[in-house]
Amino acid sequence: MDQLWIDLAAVLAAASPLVIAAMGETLSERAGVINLSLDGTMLLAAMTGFAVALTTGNLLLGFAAAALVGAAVATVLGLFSLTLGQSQTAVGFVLALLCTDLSSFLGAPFVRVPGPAVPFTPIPVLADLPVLGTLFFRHDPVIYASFLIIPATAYLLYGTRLGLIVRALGERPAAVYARGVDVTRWRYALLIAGGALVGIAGAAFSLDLKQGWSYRHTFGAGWIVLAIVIFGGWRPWRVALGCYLFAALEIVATRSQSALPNFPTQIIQVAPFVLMIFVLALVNLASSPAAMRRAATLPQIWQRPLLGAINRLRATAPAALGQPFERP
Amino acid sequence: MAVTYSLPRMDGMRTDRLKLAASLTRPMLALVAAFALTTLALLSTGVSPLEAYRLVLFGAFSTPVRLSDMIMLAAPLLLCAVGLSITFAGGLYNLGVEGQMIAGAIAAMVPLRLWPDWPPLLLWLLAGLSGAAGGALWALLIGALRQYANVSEIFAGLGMNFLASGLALYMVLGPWRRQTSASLSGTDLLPRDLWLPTIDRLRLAPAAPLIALLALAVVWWALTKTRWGLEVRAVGLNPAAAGRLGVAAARRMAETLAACGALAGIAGMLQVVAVHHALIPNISSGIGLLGLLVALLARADPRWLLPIAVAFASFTVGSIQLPLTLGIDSAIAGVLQGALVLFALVARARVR
Amino acid sequence: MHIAVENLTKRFGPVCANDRLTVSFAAGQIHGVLGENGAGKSTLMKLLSGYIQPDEGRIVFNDMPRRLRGPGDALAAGVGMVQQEPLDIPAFTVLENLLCAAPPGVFRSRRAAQIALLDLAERLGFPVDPAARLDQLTIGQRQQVEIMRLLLCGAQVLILDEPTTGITAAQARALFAALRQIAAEGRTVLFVSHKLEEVAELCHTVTVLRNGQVVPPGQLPMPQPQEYLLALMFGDSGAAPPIYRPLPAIDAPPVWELRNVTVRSGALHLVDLNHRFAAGRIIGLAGLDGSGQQVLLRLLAGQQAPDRGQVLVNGRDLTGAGAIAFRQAGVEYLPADRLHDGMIGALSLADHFALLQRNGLLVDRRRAEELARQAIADYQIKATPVTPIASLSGGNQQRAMLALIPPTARGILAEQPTRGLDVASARAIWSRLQARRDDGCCIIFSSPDLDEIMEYSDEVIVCFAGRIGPPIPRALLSAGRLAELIGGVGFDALVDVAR
Amino acid sequence: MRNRSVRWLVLALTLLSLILTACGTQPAAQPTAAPAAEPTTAPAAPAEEFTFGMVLVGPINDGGWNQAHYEGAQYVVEKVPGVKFIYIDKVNPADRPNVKVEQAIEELIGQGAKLIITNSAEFADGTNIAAAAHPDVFFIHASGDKVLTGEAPPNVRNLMGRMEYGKMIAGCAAALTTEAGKLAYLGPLIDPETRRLVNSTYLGARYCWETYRGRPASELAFKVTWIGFWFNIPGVTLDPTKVANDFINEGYDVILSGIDTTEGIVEANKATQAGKRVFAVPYDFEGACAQGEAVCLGVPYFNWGPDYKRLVELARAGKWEPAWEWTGPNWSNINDPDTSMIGFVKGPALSAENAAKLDEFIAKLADGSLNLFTGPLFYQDGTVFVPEGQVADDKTIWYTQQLLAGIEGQSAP
Repeated sequence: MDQLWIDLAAVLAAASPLVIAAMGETLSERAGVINLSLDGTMLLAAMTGFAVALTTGNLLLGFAAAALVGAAVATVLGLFSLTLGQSQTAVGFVLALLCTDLSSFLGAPFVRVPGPAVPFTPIPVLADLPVLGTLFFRHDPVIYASFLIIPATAYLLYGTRLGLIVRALGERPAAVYARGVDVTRWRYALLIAGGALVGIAGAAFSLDLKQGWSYRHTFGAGWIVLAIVIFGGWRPWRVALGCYLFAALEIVATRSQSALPNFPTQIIQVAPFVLMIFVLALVNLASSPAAMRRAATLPQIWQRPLLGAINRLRATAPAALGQPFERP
Repeated sequence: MAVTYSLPRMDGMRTDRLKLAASLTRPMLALVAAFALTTLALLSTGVSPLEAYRLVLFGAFSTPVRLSDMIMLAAPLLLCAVGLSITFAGGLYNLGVEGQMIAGAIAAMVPLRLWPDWPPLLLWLLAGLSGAAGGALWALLIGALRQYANVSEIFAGLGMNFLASGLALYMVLGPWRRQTSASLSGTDLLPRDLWLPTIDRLRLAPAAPLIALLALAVVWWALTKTRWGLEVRAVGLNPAAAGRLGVAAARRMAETLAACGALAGIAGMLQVVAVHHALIPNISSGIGLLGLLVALLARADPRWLLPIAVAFASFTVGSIQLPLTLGIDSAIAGVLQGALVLFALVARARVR
Repeated sequence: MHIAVENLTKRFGPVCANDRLTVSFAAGQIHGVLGENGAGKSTLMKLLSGYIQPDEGRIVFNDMPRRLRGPGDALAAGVGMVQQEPLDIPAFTVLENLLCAAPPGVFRSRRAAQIALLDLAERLGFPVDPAARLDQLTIGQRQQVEIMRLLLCGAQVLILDEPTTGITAAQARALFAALRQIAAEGRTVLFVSHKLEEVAELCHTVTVLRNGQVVPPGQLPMPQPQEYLLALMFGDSGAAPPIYRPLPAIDAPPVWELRNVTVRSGALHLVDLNHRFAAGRIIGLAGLDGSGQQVLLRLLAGQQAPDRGQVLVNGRDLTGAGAIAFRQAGVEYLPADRLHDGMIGALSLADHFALLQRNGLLVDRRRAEELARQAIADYQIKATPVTPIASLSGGNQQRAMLALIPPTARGILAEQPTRGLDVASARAIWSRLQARRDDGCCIIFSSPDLDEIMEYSDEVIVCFAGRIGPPIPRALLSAGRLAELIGGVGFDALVDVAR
Repeated sequence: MRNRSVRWLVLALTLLSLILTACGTQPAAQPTAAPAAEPTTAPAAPAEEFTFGMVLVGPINDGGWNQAHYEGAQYVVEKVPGVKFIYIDKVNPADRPNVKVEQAIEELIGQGAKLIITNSAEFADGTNIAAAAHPDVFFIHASGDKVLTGEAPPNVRNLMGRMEYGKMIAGCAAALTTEAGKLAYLGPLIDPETRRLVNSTYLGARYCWETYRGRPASELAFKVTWIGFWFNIPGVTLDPTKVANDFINEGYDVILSGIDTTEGIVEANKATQAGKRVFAVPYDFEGACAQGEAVCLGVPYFNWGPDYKRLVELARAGKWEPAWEWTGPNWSNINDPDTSMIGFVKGPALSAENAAKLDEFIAKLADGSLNLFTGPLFYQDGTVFVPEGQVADDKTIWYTQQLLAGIEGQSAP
């Protein structure tokens, strides 16, 4: 049993950068902007955060620099898409590649150099609780932050007036404009805030979970986060759950090697993304009109739970996601 | 993304000098901005940017071998970019091109491993067909996910990329692994006589660039002259309206994906029989993504694919000189390529 | 609040939508603003509520000139506008929608907002559930919510743009009562409409717009003789009496035939439809938004397959064959949103004709350009064969769309065929459609504009809450009766009689 | 109109590159075609500079395999006058996706290299191809065996160190220290070399477990997880950071590294700081303990310098013959930088008591009184590796087919 708690705690820890980045992306997508540059941003921020922390010897400065990089890339994306009206997808994609190469180029001197790391800081008293202590209170500040940011994001989106504006920006910006809100400025603000979180997530890799810097250090994490946000239906708790599932699957990949003597377990790494797309496709298929029509012919006893499950799994994207805002 | 084709002009010559000047200024500004950003990065490493640019921009032309290395990189790059220009015309972001290349490479390996004793010519043909089919199939899966399961082609494509690299890892570590070892470095080399005829001193397989150029010509012709091409463009611009006018929109989209996948698959096949002579996990080597940049910069107009693909391939090959001569990382080529596309996007923006 | 405009001018390209308007609206009254489509009513209201800015002239609230840079400015100054389709957030609940970006200090808490809302709803006679999601409500209910939101956010002037379009008769009555109450409380109501009866019933004053100008200058007190107002609205050219023509008996097989068709679309169930749509008729589909017209059109266009029953086109069973097969059988579908669903903005007319080619590997560009030139001449389209469609005006786009209908078409389905067109363009479009009818086409169109339905239909089909009424010959129908039917009054009886 | 902007862009680019070409074609471009005179005829005058090049699979500062090679080359530059060293590192499909070994070698030869060292088993084919194309250049393929199998051109030599001894010492140190009796081995890819190194580690561990700790072999858990390559390639290999963490979470308290990089010791160090007690034995590079002094039991390392110096001098003198060399430690002082190919530095985490036992173990290996490759030894599937009473010869060890019985992990026979 203890092994289970230890493993779960490891999952919670391993997912922390993903959680932070996914919350950032959730914020900007909720406001209607897709930040497709995530993978590149995270790499560039991870590199910058590590380099700054290494040269200044100050971890906080490292995280600040990473946040700044994330915010800066988001600003560029905003400038090109929100102000200059280019496709968010195209700009985001190009930025993803550009930042990846920029991180490789500028980060060359820091490759595999030992550097500072976020210290382990168990929370006194709480850390000694049975089970709970292991799960939640024997980590470091970055991981605690990843725990806190989930309810914080959920509260922001669903519990505050600010959240109403954020969600409305992604659903119907024209209505927000009619209420006297500067849509573009607000979208910038959320995109940049989300970008800063993505940057911090990058630094969480290089300064904490995967200490140091190497080529494409966090490679693929950004794309996975993008998929998780969709998988999570743009709802913070579900998105977080997606991150934890992903981390759990990764542990399976390393664990299963001895158990499967003739199976190359390396390929299990690709499974989470594929699985996510697969589940997404299944849910979409199940909620298609044709499938709904078929479901309606089922006996009542089956219909209710089935439709309920589909509805719960279904993820509706913010209605104005990725669309440019034109004044009505 | 709006892919716009200029239509043949019937209203005579344009002599509007102001417009000409304006159309010149914007790309020049984009160019300057891209180089400014790259220069900034270069300056941060303390090397002479001019020296670095000299190597990146023409390093690939300095010796015959480098030139042929560039050609061998430009060939699959052009194939991918040509394929992507079809999907762009059809209004799709085929981010799955990397996976299609991998799928093509794996499929191409099948006949080569099954019947290594057959006449090479037949085998190459089979490998090409099977590679194209593999890539097309991989692309059609994206189309199916988009069409029936409402998954955006961007994420379906990314998912299929992951799946393809998983498959490649499996083949390399599993059924096709080297004798008594399990390394991700790749399968055993193909028998020498199955390599595409190669000029050894140059590592140049002339068939590769020829295939790419042929693909370019066919696709250019198909997109601009045929009814199919017009229909594809119409679907890309407005699928609903094209459907109303009697174009089978869903079908055309599937066809563009399949065509792109087939070309990417052939690119993967070339990586196997002409470049690596084995299946390696990273057989696509990021060429597909680079192809997306090429296609974005060419704005899906086939005429500009060749010069841009050659330019980008030569940056990549030329940049290998950087770590050797200046001790800096070669990724600066990617920075330059990305910056060019990024600022070119802006140069096209309508300022509001 | 007293509001006025002085010499207000707004141009869109060459069109002067508002031409030196000077008029003022006193507080505590309901002011009607009348005018036909395109007279400049909407422009004036958008100027007053900050959505657009004037080129010349000024807007004065309580004797203070104001510059409105956006709707937020207008609302802060006390002017709120209810759009035809309320600008709310469908995914939100009523309460969330109320709280979203509310001016600071208006609602101290969620609870306070809910109490204020229920209180106001009680006063105005609007039933409302604060926890209901807006996308589950009818347009009429959403309009009520929007009115209450604006009032709670401090609107002293309420502008309503064609508020009775798309709502039930009962909702309209409730709306009028509420507006009277609002005016009685000292606020100003601007009621924009082109329906004389409504203005006559509700308003204290009326302002008539024609061609962007106020005629005669200034407000008129109500009541006014109806003929006088009509003359002001339409000038001398208008009010040409519609020509009724007897419907010829037709032997040809019907263009469409529906046999026991049942179809589901979202919340709508169209059950057991049996209809024959004869050639040589123009059939108008009337009904509130989302009553079933759209589904019927999609069904007839082959875009939606029925769950049960058969759809026959020209006597051939095409059930479930898909839109392309319907098109090949001679069915043409003209969507309301021309650039969104109808044509490809970046392509030219010649390209569109090329797209219609079905033979050969290559595009026959010469033939396409020839056809385009022909169409330009025939339909008086202001364009060259190679001008991108997007750069054409709305009227020319609609003409181009008509020109693209192949001569072999037997049935034309037109969704709001004159949406957004000026009067002259609309007439031109209708004369083309009538010519098609006379050539033996069956034309089915939907329109939210009852006047248009009354003027151009040979037969009218009323849709109500997902039920499709029997075709009624135009000659047997009056405007008042049609309005009742749309609201469901006497609809059951009509269906029973038909049976 | 949009096309026009592209057109201008391309035109401007072409122009710019033309200008740059015109400005500075001369210096860098050195024809790859073989230089006219020299090679094989030995240039006796040491005044003339001799250039040797190295193609490395990973970065030169990886704290492991590649850094060891790089330091070896630096040793040569220090000790031999008139020698110039050039290199290309990170030659692998992940770091340089479009560069092949042949191409990298080509570039080095273009810069004047007369001797090329390639340092990865993966480079075997590429090295042979390049060697065939440049018969006038000498090649050392480190860790390869193509000379032994007869597939290599005559200008190629193979060189490898007998790390088996280093690994045995490492295993012994681990077995002496472990409290849980659970040793984890962070494996690279599976091939004969890595199998024999894992087996050696296990043999050393088992011997010391039984001999010095007096516990039965059945109580010693020894697990290998292979990441799939010499170092982490994101998305391709398993992530060694995660694998190491997983070992720790499963209760393994010594992580022995077999990969080129240092994730094992870094994670062990992190876990120890987080209150656990985990030790590590890094690999390859003498200075690898620096990544986590507090948990380092010691490091078995390669000292390529002396052999490279010898071979560079040989090449310079033109006295080159194909050879397959497998160099052992200098048993009189395994840490002698000028003579011993294989060494072991004890780490700060090794207790004095255990250090003494380890020295005893090393002494037994040195005087030949202990040969751990003595039968009976069995493979995982029960087949015989070394029959009872026999001692495995070099070829049997070199071509180890499977992991030994008692080891948990994939063998990929």
